[in-house]
Amino acid sequence: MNAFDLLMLVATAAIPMSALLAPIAFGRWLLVAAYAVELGLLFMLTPGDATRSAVAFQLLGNDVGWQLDALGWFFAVITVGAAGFSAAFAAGEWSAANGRQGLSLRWLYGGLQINVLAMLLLLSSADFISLFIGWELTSWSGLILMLLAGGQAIRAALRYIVYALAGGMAVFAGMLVTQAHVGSLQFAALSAAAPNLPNTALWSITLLFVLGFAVKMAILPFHLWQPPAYAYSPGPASAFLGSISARMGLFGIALVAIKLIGLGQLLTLSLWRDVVDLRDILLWVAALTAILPTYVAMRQNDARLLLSWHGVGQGGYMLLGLMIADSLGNAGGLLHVFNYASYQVILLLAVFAVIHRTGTADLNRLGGLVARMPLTFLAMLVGIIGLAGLPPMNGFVSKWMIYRSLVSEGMPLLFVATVISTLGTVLSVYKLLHNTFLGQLRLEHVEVKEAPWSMTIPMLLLCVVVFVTGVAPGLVLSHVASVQQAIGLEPVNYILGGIESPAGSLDMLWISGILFAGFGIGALLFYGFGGRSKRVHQLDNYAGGHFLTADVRYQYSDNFYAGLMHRIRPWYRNSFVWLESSLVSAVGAAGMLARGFFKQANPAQWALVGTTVVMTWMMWHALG
Amino acid sequence: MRSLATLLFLGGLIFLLTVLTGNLPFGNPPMLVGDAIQKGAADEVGAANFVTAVVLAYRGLDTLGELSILFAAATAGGLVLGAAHGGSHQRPAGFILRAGADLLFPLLLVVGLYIVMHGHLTPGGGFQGGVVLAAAFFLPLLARPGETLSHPWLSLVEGLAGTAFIVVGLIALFQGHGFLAPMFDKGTLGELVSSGSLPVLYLAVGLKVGSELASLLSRLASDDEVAS
Amino acid sequence: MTTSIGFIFFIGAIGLGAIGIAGIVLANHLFRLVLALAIAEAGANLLLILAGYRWDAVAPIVSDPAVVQTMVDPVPQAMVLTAIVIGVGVQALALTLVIRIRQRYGTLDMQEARQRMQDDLDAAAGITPSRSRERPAGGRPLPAPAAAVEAGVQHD
Amino acid sequence: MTDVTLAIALPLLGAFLLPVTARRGLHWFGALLGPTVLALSALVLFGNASVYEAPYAIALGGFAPPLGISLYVDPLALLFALTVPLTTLLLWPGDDGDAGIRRQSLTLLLASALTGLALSGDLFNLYVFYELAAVASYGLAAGGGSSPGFVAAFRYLLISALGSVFGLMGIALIYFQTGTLNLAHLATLSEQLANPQGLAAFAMLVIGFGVKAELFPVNGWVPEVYGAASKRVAALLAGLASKLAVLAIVRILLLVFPHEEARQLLLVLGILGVITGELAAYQARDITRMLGWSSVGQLGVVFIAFSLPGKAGLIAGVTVAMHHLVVKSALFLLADRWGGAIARLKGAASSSRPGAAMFVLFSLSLLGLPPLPGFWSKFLVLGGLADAGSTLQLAAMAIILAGTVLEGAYLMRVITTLYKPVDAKAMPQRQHPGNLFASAMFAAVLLCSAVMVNPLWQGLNAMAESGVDTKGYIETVFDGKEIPR
Repeated sequence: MNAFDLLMLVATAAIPMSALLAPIAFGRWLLVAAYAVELGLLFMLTPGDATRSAVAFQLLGNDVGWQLDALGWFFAVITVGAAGFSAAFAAGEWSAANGRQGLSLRWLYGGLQINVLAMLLLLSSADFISLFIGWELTSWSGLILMLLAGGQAIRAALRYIVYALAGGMAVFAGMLVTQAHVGSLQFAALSAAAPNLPNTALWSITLLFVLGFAVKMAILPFHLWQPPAYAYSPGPASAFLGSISARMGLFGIALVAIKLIGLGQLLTLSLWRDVVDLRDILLWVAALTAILPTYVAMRQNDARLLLSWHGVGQGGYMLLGLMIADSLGNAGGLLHVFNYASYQVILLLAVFAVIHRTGTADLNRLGGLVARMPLTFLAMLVGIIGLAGLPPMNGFVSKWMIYRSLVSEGMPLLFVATVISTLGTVLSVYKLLHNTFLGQLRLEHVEVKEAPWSMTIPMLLLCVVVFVTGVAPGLVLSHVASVQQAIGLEPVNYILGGIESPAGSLDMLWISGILFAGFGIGALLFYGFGGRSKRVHQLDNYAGGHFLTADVRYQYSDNFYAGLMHRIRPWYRNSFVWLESSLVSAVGAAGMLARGFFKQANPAQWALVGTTVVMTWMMWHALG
Repeated sequence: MRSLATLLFLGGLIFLLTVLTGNLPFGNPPMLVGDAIQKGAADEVGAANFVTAVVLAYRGLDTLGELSILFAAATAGGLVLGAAHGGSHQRPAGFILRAGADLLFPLLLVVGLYIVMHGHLTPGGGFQGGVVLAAAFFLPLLARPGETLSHPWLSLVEGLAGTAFIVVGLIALFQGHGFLAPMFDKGTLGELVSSGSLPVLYLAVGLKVGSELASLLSRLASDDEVAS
Repeated sequence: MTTSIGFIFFIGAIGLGAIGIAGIVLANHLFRLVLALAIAEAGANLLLILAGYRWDAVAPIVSDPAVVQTMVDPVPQAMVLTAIVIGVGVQALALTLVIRIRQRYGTLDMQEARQRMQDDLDAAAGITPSRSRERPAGGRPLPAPAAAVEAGVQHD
Repeated sequence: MTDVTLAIALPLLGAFLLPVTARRGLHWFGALLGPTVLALSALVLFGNASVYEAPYAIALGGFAPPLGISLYVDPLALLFALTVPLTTLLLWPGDDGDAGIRRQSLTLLLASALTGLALSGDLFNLYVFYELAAVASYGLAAGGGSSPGFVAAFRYLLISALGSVFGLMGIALIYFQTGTLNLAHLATLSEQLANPQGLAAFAMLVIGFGVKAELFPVNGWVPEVYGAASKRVAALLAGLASKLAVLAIVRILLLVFPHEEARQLLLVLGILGVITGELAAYQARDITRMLGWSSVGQLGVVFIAFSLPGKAGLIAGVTVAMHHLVVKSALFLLADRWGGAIARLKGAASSSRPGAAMFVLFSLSLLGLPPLPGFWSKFLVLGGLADAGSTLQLAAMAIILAGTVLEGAYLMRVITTLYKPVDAKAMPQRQHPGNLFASAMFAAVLLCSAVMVNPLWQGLNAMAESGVDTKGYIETVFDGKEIPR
């Protein structure tokens, strides 16, 4: 039994343990420790050489097995880490409080662990059957977490499962078409056969897989399910799902489209006399996914939804990076998976900490909490710096790599698109931070206290991770490089501080150094030249010379960015909602028709018509 | 509109069937099985009426199925209508009908039994005779609407006649000839006591059909008037 | 000559079948439906028995074992015997059902009985009858866009 | 004694005896009779497990094959025949007085007829057993005593009888051209039937037998009957009876009409069935009719699977059919107390946890969540379609996949309703313990087959091997005797 088998065993055993222990506070910490053990086991594995599980079956003549290579390992570490931090966040007071309100902690912790196990199964799949098993289990186990909250979450979850099933069926179809053309369900068989496959077969296999994975990734136009489904899940579940669940789609694309079929093959799939190829299409779809949801996020007034909409946009970034052919770009895309997961967990946990204390995530009803919850503020600050892609946090590194390679690969329009997207990100994350922590404190929140240590410590630990991997991205880039190697790409040339390349290097150690030196100089100047400050009460406010009583609301505490919104409102067309609802209506109408067929006055009539038609057809066949 | 479409498709169906039947070998059928049966039936089964030979011997399972269908229909009828409601409140029929029914009852009984018992020799048999038997019992019901047939008695005959058919088949099976194989001495072709177990089977069929139909008819008759 | 006789028989069989089928499809009166069924079955039975017919042959009954005669095929006759009895059973059952429907719904009209049945089924299931048009479509799994706008949620 | 004839005769005997025993103070005997004969007939069939090595035929009454009726026992027939007494035992109707005895009697008749459908090797005998099954099911459908049940049963009877008329005409057409009814004999003459008359006869037979198999144009009765009948009856009809009717069609297809056109017909009708069934189920507002429509869709998949040529088609078809048998029977059982509008089921899970959990399990298997057996059944069908790869087959594949998504939409709608908080006004009923037990048995079968995929697959392979072996069938039935031509 190797470490990988042990890992799976621990993950499996933790499920019944969760059901048993979750209601007890001490038990919950034990479950968090289980994640730590899983993470430890993961680090015991050498990700370079693929570790194959001793468990293998031969099912219906197909070899089914599991094996963790560098690609799966990279995602697995993020998965277990995200689950561990989320579980730790909830282990203390959060669970006690929510358990009292009727949340099933057994299902929460059990569901989390089931999700982790399902994702590990997916990430370690060694053939298409184990891939599909993992894929479906991941989809369905996500549903457990989404359904827990009840109410509007149920509707979101129903929508999710319809999308997820559709995606799963596309993957299923892709796998079966592969079997039909390749004759085997082993990964190796497809990668061996891919260069010789006829064009139509390659098109259908690639498209089916990519479509299926894109649904999970919430790539446009399959993105509508994701924000509500992730946002309305209970706290730790939301953080876990929001940070890593959708990335399983990216894993799938990296595995099938890049590792097995190969980026080079995608370039041969072209349309309209080679004007566009499949990679171009994917790049542009990814760019649109990076832009549009970000601006939708800007409009959200629920902090959870705002972050979840960002998740959709950031997924676009990752796909964009991955699809750029040079090593810098796809290293950026992969690195972004880790970076995004790290700060998204922080952000969502911070929002849930705020919800825990104030009972709301409505950005129009919060504000000024910075003095009440300073540690949570700090965590969110670090998170939004990461999300906005500013140094010295890790989000900067991955975004820089993507920009850099877009420029060097000669894709100026895509570069512009990413810049537009980043603009939206910066604007909307500022809205999040401002409306939650800055601005006017609301009267009902005067008594609010800092979140308990069980919540702040996981967030702050993650902040350290975000900072350290921002200053020394080489720590993660080493793994990214081995992932690139594993999926057949050229590994990126990394150093501890970042990238070294002739086209332009990045050394975060220097950049951070300069940045902090700048801060230091600024601070010196400020305090050295007699910078004086005076403390006033947070409710002691003036505007236009008038004293403002606490019950008067600032105009910008509600409907933030009113002016900007006024300008860009006509651009929001709700086209995708319209598309989705018209599809639903069309299916509904077809369903009514079908129901009418069964409720008709006279089934015998149809029997007669059917018989006549069928007989005619058969006789026609026999004559022809 | 609906009838127009129906007639259109019906016309199509008629056309297709006409075309089809035009190509069928009417008058000289292939008779792969029929010829063989005609050659062998006299020796193998011993019934002068080859149709009976087919019905009870060659395709005995069909007949068992058919009996079961009748039984199923009667049972289902009973399930639908429930127990008979003890007759209706119609006034009795006139003297002529009553006298005629009384007169016909024994005659019908005899005719029915005759047809049943000669099924292996002449046209007729258990089904036809059974119907006559059922008529014999149904006729008094028409004449005296107040009365009912005794259901327990009927159902006993129903059950036991069917059982007898299967038991005869099973005896053949346990003797090693296969289910429903003809048994006993074949006798001389054309005589009343001939063709082995066939008359026994036909008697069972006759009783079964008679009781089945009688119970169905009496249910229909007795319940008919309760309608609101 | 011989073919035309066959043709007449076939037309008879097909005609009976067609009349019966037309009755089943078009009739609205429950009792007529049962009658139409009987006619259609008669058509099928006639077609079946034609399958065994042979020119210049006698009925398949040996009257004198010494004389060998051409006989018609006994198998279709046996089959038709079976089919007729099956038909009788089915029709008897149909009639019991007609009686019950008449008792329960007081109608012998198929349309009305069907409508009453569907209303009863809906009522038993606890859903508003399908005839009322208050709610245009049954429950949908995906939220309608209007319903999704809650707490400032806007999807694009 | 393991003569398979007993498996047909014993339930019949039981059915005939039941009304007699009930009236003679032998009530205990009557109550035991049905389950006993079913168990015995299952035992008889188990005793025939040796057919896995060598299929055999029985010439009933000892008449040489083309003359009499022959029964044919191969693994395929045995598997389907075995499901009959076992499923019927699980779905055994309650014993409540006079009506209960009649119901039991009809159930036994149905079981016997369905066993006969599985084993019979004679075209007209198939028709007789089919009619017996049909009449018994009319009775069962109307047996609930509710007014809609009578109308539904009458409409079912009409359409089924219309189908029978077509079927009988089809038999007449075949007999006209071949002069024989024995399937093995017909198999030797199948080239003679590759003409308009023959194929039209096939079309008529398909329509005729298709009524019970819920085939596309003749399945208008499905929602009403399942909605009005008791749920055990619905489970019997949707789960069991439909499969045996399919088997009859498949036997005819494999032996007598091995033509491409015939397969194409089943494929197209199957596709239409999937489309209409799944779409209508999506719009259903109560569980029983939803399950009824869903079973129309599933049987469409069964037909599509059987339309695949060769061994692959048989394996796929049998898998889908058996999976649907288990799952749909159990779902109908669970819908017994939870029938009615979906909206009324709020919080039903809290009234019966195991019931709700099983509902979820069966739904997930129906949707094809690996590693439940539903996944493997879909895998085999869709894989076969992808391998065959004609445009129509690829379209069928796409439609089955889309149907699965719709299925997910409506099943999850029910499941989430089950787990919603209870509405204090309308507390959903608890599950009946008997139903729970029966569906637990089905669940056990489902889970066992999930674990034993490989042995089952090998068994299916052997079964399909002998199932598609038309030559073997002919040789076994005729046993070296001369075949009349």
